[in-house]
This record gives sequence, structure tokens and C-alpha cells, in this order.
Amino acid sequence: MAAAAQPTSPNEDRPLLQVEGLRKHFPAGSSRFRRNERFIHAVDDVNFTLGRGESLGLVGESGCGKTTTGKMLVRLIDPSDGHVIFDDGTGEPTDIATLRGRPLKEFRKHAQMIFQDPYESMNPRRTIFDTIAEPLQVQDIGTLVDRLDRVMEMLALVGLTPPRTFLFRYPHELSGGQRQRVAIARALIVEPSFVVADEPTSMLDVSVRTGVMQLMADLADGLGIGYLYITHDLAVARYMCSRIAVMYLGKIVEIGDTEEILRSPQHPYTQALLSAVPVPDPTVAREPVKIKGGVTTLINPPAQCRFYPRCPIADDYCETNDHPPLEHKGQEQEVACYKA
Amino acid sequence: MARYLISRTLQILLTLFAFICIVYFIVNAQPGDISNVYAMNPELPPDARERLQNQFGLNEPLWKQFLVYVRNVFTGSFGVSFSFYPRTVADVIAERLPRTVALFFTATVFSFYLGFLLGKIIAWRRGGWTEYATTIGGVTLYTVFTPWFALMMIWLFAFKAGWFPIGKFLDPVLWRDAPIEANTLFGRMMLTALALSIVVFVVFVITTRLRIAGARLIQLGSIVASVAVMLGAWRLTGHGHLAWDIVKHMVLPVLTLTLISFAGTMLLTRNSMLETMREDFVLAARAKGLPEKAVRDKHVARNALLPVVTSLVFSLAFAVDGGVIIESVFSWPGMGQTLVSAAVAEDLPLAVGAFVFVGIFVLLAHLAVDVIYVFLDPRIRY
Amino acid sequence: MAVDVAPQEAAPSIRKVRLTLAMRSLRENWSLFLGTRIGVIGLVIIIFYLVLALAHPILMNTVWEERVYDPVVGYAFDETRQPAPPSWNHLLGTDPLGRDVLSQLMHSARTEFLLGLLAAVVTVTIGTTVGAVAAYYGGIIDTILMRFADLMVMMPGISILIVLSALIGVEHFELALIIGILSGFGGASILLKSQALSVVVKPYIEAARAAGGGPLHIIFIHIVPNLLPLSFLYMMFTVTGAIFSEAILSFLGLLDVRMSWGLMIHTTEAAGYLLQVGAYWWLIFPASLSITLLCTSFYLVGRAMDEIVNPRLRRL
Amino acid sequence: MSGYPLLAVEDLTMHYQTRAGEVCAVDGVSLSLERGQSLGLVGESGCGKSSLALALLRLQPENAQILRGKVLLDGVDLVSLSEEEMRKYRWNRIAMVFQSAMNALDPVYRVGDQIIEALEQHSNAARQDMVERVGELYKLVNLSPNFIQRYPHEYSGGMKQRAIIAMALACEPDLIIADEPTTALDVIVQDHILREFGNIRKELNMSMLYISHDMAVIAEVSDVVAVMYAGKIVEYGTAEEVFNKPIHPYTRALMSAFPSVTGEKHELATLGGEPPNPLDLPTGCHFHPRCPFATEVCAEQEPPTVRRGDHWADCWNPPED
Repeated sequence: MAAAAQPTSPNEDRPLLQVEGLRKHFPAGSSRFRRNERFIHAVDDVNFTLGRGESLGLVGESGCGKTTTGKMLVRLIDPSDGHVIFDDGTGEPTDIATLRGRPLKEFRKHAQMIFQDPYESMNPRRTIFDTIAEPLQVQDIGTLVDRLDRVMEMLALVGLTPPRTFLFRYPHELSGGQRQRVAIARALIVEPSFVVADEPTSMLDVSVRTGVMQLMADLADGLGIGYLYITHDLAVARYMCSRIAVMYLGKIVEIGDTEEILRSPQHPYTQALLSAVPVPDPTVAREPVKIKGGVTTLINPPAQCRFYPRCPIADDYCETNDHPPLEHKGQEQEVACYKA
Repeated sequence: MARYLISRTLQILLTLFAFICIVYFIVNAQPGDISNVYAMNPELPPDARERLQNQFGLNEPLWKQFLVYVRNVFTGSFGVSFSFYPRTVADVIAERLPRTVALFFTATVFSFYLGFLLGKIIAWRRGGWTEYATTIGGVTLYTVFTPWFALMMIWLFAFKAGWFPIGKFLDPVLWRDAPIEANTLFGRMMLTALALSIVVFVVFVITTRLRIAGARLIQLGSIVASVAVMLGAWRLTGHGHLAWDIVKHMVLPVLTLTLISFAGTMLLTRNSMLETMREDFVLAARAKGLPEKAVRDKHVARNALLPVVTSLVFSLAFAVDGGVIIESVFSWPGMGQTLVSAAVAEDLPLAVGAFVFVGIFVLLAHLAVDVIYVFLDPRIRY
Repeated sequence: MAVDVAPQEAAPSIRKVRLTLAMRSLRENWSLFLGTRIGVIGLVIIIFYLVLALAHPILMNTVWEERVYDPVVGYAFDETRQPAPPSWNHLLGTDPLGRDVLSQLMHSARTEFLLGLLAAVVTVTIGTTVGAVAAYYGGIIDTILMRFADLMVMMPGISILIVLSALIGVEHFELALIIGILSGFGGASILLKSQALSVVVKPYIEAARAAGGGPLHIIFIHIVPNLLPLSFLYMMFTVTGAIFSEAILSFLGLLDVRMSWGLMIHTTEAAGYLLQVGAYWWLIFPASLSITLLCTSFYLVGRAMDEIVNPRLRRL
Repeated sequence: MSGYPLLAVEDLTMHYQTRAGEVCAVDGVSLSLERGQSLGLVGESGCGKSSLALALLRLQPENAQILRGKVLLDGVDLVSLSEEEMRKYRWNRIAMVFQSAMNALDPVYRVGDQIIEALEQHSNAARQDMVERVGELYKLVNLSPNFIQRYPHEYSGGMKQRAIIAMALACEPDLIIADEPTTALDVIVQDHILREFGNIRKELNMSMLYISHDMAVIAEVSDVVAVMYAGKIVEYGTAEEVFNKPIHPYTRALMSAFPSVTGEKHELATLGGEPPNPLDLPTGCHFHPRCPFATEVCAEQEPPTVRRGDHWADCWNPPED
């Protein structure tokens, strides 16, 4: 890459990404005639860090704001508030939350995204070559031949061999698993330092899913890429991520080492989420899930704990106080709950 | 609902204003001074020219002319017609607008009904020869050169067969000593038709809501009864034969207009049906054991109706255009014929006035379609 | 950057692959098109008129004598009475002014094609651009463009053309432009925008943004190519509309044109032969049928393309 | 009791006619299901499990055709019934819970009316009784009766799924076919619905054919499991046997490819290759190109059935018992 690596960076121990107070409020039900006062608090004061080469799982139910968070990190959505300090050790640390114009385009070489739906994340009218080479093309990297070579390399890397036979096929001629491999190749062709993967395997069949998961894990190890792995499936997060963060209605309610959280979940929501996962063993009878009702609204939510309306252990204190802050509960585990 | 209607009406008014601006722009953006066309028309006596100049503020600066023009539009004064001098444009339009409304409304209802019915059938029998024949026939009628087609209709049904009069609004011989103005009578006829449709509508709504057995029979009976009452009432007034004369003049234009426009609805219904048939709720309806006819009519057609009504909005302008041509070929003295003859005779005030009213007419039809749509789609709540 | 030898080798080969791919998809669509039947009927009619249009200048330069067969100023000296019924010299007879009807018909066919094509290209260029831009940017740009489109759609097209042509002299070229602009900013942009909207929400647009693609890249590389099938389809309907409008206007005698199918009927009407359908059929039928057939054929081709382009209408 | 199993499918074969060629979606499937039992049908997308479900109700799309085989419900062959007679079986005897509840309700009618519509088809009860019945059903699936008079778009995803289940229960069918009913739902909602559905089913002693791609869900809801691959049932047995002692390599691959949240973190096995192209199925055993145990004979001849009691699988190289 063009930017010369500083031999001795003063920020050597800085994490790759430091997310501080990240928020996104969408206006709800806009109207042309009235001023808008209702907002969906899709992401509300989210803080976490992502180390170089580390993979962090962002887990939660649909609509909890995990995808919005991910898209803000690669600036597909502009944050309403907060900072995202990016430092890959090769340049000055920058706050990407407010980047615009050229620096933003430059930043896009360092951050990529893999999307959930392998069927819709590729333009059906462009060949695999065009799709994978697009980041190089728009960033104006290399000649056509260079790009061709790079694309072939990437195809081989993601296990689509022989690469030549895939170059000029259209997405519809590929299966879901193959397409997701193409998406991975496309994301990695600019050698990014981190990748947001938005449920990359949830639409794949079980028999090809593990292959794609394996590939992503191997590439992360081999290339030292940091992942933000978004998923609703705790089991997948367990295999892909060393740390996980559980989100509920725009807030992180628990974050920490994966095995530690799975072994002893502290937040009642994490506990419910874990106990709701079906077990592939007909002889096991799971405990019933304790929490009640469905997900409540995100429109101008009250200051109290977001989980309060569904919480099985909440009391008056939870009702009258603000949403609890994240506090250390275990070695590596932080929980946002007064009662845990 | 009320709020939706108000906001929609405001939007329509705004559109109307923009429309009027565009008309003004068109009239003024041409080479040469428009005031000359208005004021120097040789058919105009000098005193009328004087009045016209004052009314349009032709001696004033441009922005004032525009304001005067807008005021004139909203007060309905478009000046004096050259070709109908000394009648005012407003007067001519007031006489002719109802005739167009009647023609257009009847034809739209017929063509929509016919189109929807046929579209439903050809969608259900996709691929057969019926479908190809109906599609090609429909498309041909839809894209036929309208004046020629109208002419053929006249030639066939009026000229050769002699079933209908050749054109015009009424038979002058019959009306020579008529005790009543044609327009007054026509107004009454329209009122009767309105009353009739309200009665039938109410009966339909009540019988469907109550879910009583034999609803079909009651509906049919009520239609027959109210038509009979209406005919009897007209007989008693003694103007029955005059009304019949107008009706006879109306049949051929309505028929022609229906034939040239039904295919639009038909083809759209077909596509919309084919798309709806893939929905899961159609499969669910079949799984529930519903007979095919119920699946088609209650679920597929009902949902397919929504996009058809939406695009009715698009086709309204088209239908009005068709009406313009049909009117002028049949010499039906409505807005369309007025527009064409004014344009040919370079009667500018009348042409602009007629055009503005045609525009307003389309806008109001839009509003009506919007209201209907709210009733059809429960997902829309305002 | 130094240009080395390799790109010159690779570039043509990539281009060749792309060409092959394009040909393949064209062939696939062609076979689908042949399967629709109604499209084939339309295409045959279009080709027929295309041949007529192309044959006219050839005939005028070889067999047909100009002072007899010129569609506008010619005169059939060999006929004693005008309009003359069809004969060997004048296959479709002559008009009330002694001009050869077949020559007029063929000459007009060319004008109609040019008019339709120009109007359609203008429409689709405007419609595709407006649609893509409105869908991509959204917000205030979208609102303004779409309100304007609503306004255009509500305009009764023929009526506005009638008023316009009464006010200013309109010829074929201007007419094509006006029709193109009216329907381009109106129906075409609404339709193409709604299609573009379904493209804009696709993840591959986000993927292109994540790759660093700017608005121009996304609009012209991703959105517009996905609109082209629909644009092409809409072109067919615009051709129908343009030919139809021209015919109506010249039938009413409102256009400043020297010859067209509509004008042929206008001439017939002016001379008072319009209701003598049986006796003077050659004055009425050739032009009217040509208008109808050509309009219908383009419309049928459009319908057939709709069956191919719209995945929800595809057969299983 | 007639002595027949409630549902017996014998050698059912269904083909699709597509432009690209003929697809054999259901290939000689035989199954049987006792009253009150629940059968889990597991397989990946495109393996033909949904086609099989539709074929049971004879609701296959126009381009599909049942070539041979029988669907016996209480001994009556549904395949040979006339369309008119078949209608009486639909919903009344076999009801279905659809994959996408979001789209299975007609958006322009109130949900209550859509349930009544199903009741009207199969009974002559007074309207008032039907309205009451809808109220009972709503109570059964834990939906507020206020929602009876509302339109589908006013329901949330989980509520729609409950409404669909209420609709399926309306005529008290003998068999409910549930085609991935919770796939689109979040785990907590899925858990609630699976539990309630299970309880109601046991209470009313209904049979169920549960279709899913999720081994874990299948393990939770079914007594008997059938594994489908490329249009064929490759393994069949009680849930415990299939999960504890799987025979077919495909079943085994599926199990070890499944990540779990509980217990030790085991290494995930990766199954090579891609699901087969239905237009161009491999010869012999359809699974052989992806099978780690494949031998020459697998590519040439259809595999024999290996029986271990009621548990069987089609395989040339089954593991030692």
C-alpha cells in the first residue's frame, strides 16, 4: 500500500477501532407539513474497541441496531453522534465518523463490508471479474492486467478454482456459497485492515455454511484482518469470534470473552437469548425462556433500562433509574444491568 | 381520512397553479407579442378590443399581466370568444362542460368494467388462443387511429345500418319547437343518472354488509325497479322523447370511447393478476379449499385491482385525450370539440379556457381516484 | 504510469469475452422474444414498413418519375379524373390533388419512423437520467423531480399539443422533441424511477459505495444498466404515442408538415370524401390502416418485451 | 380406527417442467405417519421438501406434475381424487402453516374474516358460531381478541405466525404441514411459538409434518425424522436414532457441521462441494460427489437400503453398527 509504514508509531498499543458514544437516530414517520419530533433510536451510545486482527461478534435480534452499527463503521451510514477512532498503525489515527470527500474514499481502502444476502449483493449484469475488481477500479489501482491478476489470485484464495473458469460468469450462474466466496474476495482485494461481515452465512445452506465460516476464519488469521461479525446466531458467533457484544434495542448490554459469556451469561437478556437456542439433541429438554412479550418500540424510548419492560428480575430501582452503564463483572466481561 | 383529503386537495390546488403557470408560459413564450394575437384579431369589433385590453391588462407590465391572468383563471373569466362573439368563454364552457363529463364518465365506467372483466379471464387462461386473440384485438383497438375508427363506427352503425344518428348532440328538427332548453333537460338527465347510481350503490353496500342470503337477487331486483321508476317518471314529464333523442346521440360516442380504451385496463389487469397469482396468500387460499373461482375473484382479482386503480390515474389524461378526438369526430359539442375547433379557428381565449378546464377536469378525476384507492387498500390510513 | 505491453494484449481479449457474453445474452433474449408470438407479429409489421420506407428513395431514383410520383408536388398526368382508383401505374390510386397514394404512403413511413425514434430516444434519455438521479439522491431532488413528473403526467398530451400547434408552427422535428420532453419528464421518469428505487436499495449499491464508488459511478455503472431493459421497453410505447399524436394533429390540420399519413386523411376529409368509404376506399384505408398497424406493432413488441423483462411475468 | 396409518405416502414422484429442462423435485418418496405423531423433514434449500408438502395437498404449481405414487390419508388416495373432492380434504383434514407467514395472509381482508373464510368452506355453522370459534382460536394461540378485526399489516411477524397457526387449527385437521414456520423469526419468538404449537398439538392429538433446514429445530419438534437430499429421502427413523446413530454420511455431515452454544466447542466439519444441480443430478447415489466415504459403486448404481429396525438409510457404505 502507498502509505509508508512508520517504523515506530507512538500509538502502537492503540486498538484498530475505538468506538465512543456512537449514536444513530432516524426520524420516524416524517411528514411534509409538521416538524419532526419522533426519532428511532437505532443505535444509542455504543462503546467498544476492536483490536488489530481481532474478531468481535455483534449479536442480537433483528432490529436491535447491529447492522446500523456495522454500517456506521464503514460509513455507509453517517453517525448522528460519537467518534470512531481508526488506527491501523500505518498513519495518523483518524476519527472516521466525520470523514468526507477524498479522505473518506481513501479510508474505504481500509474498511470493507460483506453483506448478508449473496443473491442481492452482486449486480446481476456484471461478471464476477467486474464485481471483484470494482474496488480496484473505483480506487484507480493498477492497470487492467494488474487487476486481472489480482482477481485471479483472490479467486484462488477463496477457493474458487480454477479461477479462470469463474472470471466471466454471472452471479446467477453461481450457487449461494460460491457467491459469498466472491463477496469475500471482493472485500479483501484492497487488503483492508478490517471488515464488517453482516450475517454472511445466515442465508447459506448448512452444508456449505461451515466452509464459508472456515474460510473467513482462516483468512482473518492469515491476513491479520479485524472482523466485526454481525450475527443473530450465538452458535455461529462462538465459532467465529474471540469476543462478543450482545445488543438490545440500540444498546450493548453485555460484552466480553465469548466462552466466558456463553458459560456464565450475566445479563437477563443474554440468558434468555442463550436458553432460546434450540439444541440438536432430541433427548434434551430446554428450560423455557423466561422473558415475556415482544420487542418494544425504539421511538423516543424512556430513559430507564431498555430491557425493563421484558425483564424477569427488574424491580423499582430499574424503573426509576437511567439505562445502566456497562460495568466489569468478570475478568473480561462487562454487563449493563443493575441486578446482575 | 379528512386530513388526507384536505392535504390532497391542497396538493391538487398547488398542481393546478403550476399548471396554469405552464399554460401562461406556453402562451407567452412564443415568438411575437401575444397581445397582438389577442387584441388585433380582425374578427373583433374595436370596443371589444378595448375591453379585452383592459381585462387582460395588456398595457400593464409583465408581472402584473401574469397576476391578472391568474385572477382571471380563478374567477373563471377567460375573456370573449372570437368565434362565438359576443359570448364569453366562460359561458361557452359552462354550456359544454356537462356534456363532456357525462360522456367521459359513462365511457370510463364501462371501459373499466369491461377491461377488468376481460383481463381477469385472460390472466386465468394464460397461453391459450383466447388470450392471443383478445390481446391482439385489444391492443389493436387501443392503438387504432381513433378518428378513423370513429369514422368507421359512424359509417357502419349510422350511415349504413342507420341505427344511430350520424353525430351531434341532438336532432334539430325534433327540438325546433321544444318546450325546454336542451341544456336544462340534459342537466336533469344527469341528475336522474346520479340518483339512480346512488340508490344502486346503497343497496349494494347494505346487502353485502348484512351478508344475507339471496343478496344477488335483491341487488338485481333493485336495479330493475329503480330503472323502471326512472323511466316512468320521465314519461310523465312529457320530455321523454327529447331525452331519448339525446341518449340516442350519446350511444355511439360512448361505445367508441369504451372500445378504444378498455384494452388499457384489460392488459394491465392481466399483468397485475399474473403477478398477484404468485403471492403466498393465493396458495393459502387454495390450501384452505376455496374453489378456483373464489380464489380468483376474492383474492387474486381483489389484490390485482390496486395497481390497476393506481394506473387509472395515468390513463385518465389519455382517456381525456381520446375524448377530445371522439368529440370532434362525432361533432359532440363538448369541451374536446370546443378545444379542437377553437385551435383550428385560432380562437385563442377559448382554446386556452377549454384547455384549462380540461386540465382541471383531469385533476379532479385524480382526486376521485385517490379517494377510491383509500377505500380499496386497508394499508393506507391517513 | 508506464504503459507496458501486457495491457494491450489483455484489454482486447477481455473486450472479446465481453462481446461474446453480450451476444450470448442477446441470443437468449431473442429466443424468449420469439416465444412470445405477439412480439413476432409486431416485428413482422415493423419490418414491412421499414422496407416500404427504405424502398421509396430507391424507387424515386429508378422507376418513378419525379414530376408524377413526388408525394407532395407530383401529379398523375396519365389519369383523367382525380382521385383515380388503383391502376397498374398507381397501385393505390391517386388522391384528390392527383398525387400517387402509394408514394405518399411510403414517403410518410420514413418520416414516421424518424419521428417515433427521435421522440423515443429523447423520452428515454430524459426518463432514465431523471429516474436514476431521483432514486439515487432522494430527498428534495427527488421531490421536485417527481412533483414535476406528476404534473406532466396529468397533462392531457394531445390537448396540449393541439393548443401548442395552434399557437406556434410545429413541424415533425419540434413535435418529436415536445413529445419526448413531455413523456420523458412525465410517465417515463415516474416508471423508471420506481424501477431505479428497487435497484437503489439492493446491497450491491451499498457494496459499490463501500468500495469507494461515487455517485456517477453508481448511477451509470450500476443503476442505469439495470434500467435499460425497461427503458427500451418504454421506447416502444413512446414510438406508438408519437406516431399516434402526429397522425391526430396532422389529421386535424394543425401541423406544418408537407406529407404524413395523418395529412393524407386530412386531405381526403377536406375534399369531402371521408364518409364515402366504399367508393373511395383507397383514400381512407391505406393511411389509416398504416397508422393503426404501425402503432399496434410497436405496442405489441413492447408488450412482448414486458413479458421478458419483468421477471414476475415470466413463465415458470 | 381403520388400521391404516393417518398418512402414508407411497413412491410419490413429481416433476417440474422448466425452460431449462425437466426437474425431478420429488423422487419416489415413501413415508408414513401415525395419528398424533410428528414427522420432521429436514433438508437443504432446493432438496424438494417444500415441493413434497405442496404435492401432499395437490397444490403443486402448474408446471409440475405428479407422475406416480399415492398419498393415502386414512387409506384414501388423494392423488386419484377429483379436484372437487380434493377441495374437501384441504384444510379440513390437512392444513398448512406456510413458510412466510408475512405473505400468507391476504393484505386486504381482516385476519378474522380470513379464518372465517376457511371455516365457511368446510362447515355450515351459523356465522355467530364461527365468530366465537375464531375467538377461541385466538385464545388458544395467545393472541389478543382485539386483533381479530384488524388487518395483517397491523400484526407483527410473530403475531402473524400465531394467526396462521390459529387458522390452521380452525377446522381441527388431522394433519398439519408446517413448512419452515419459524425461519423468519427471532430465536426468542421462535422458542415461544414452537412451545405453544407443540402443546396445542399434543392437546388436540394432531399429527404434524414439520419441514425445516435446521437440525436443531427438527430435533426439538419431531418424533420421527426424515432426511431429504436431491428429491429423495435418504434416511428415516425415530428422532433419537437418527440423531444419535445416523447412518447416512449426509446426515452425519449435517450434524457435525452444526455449531452449538452448549457443551464443549467441537471442531466443525466441512462438507465439500456444492448442493447438486437439480437439472443435472449425479448418477448412482446423488450424494457421492460430496461423500467422504464414496467408492466406485456409489457413482454407478443407486444405493441399497440399509435397515436397522425401523431406522433405515440408502447407502453403499454405512458405518458399522
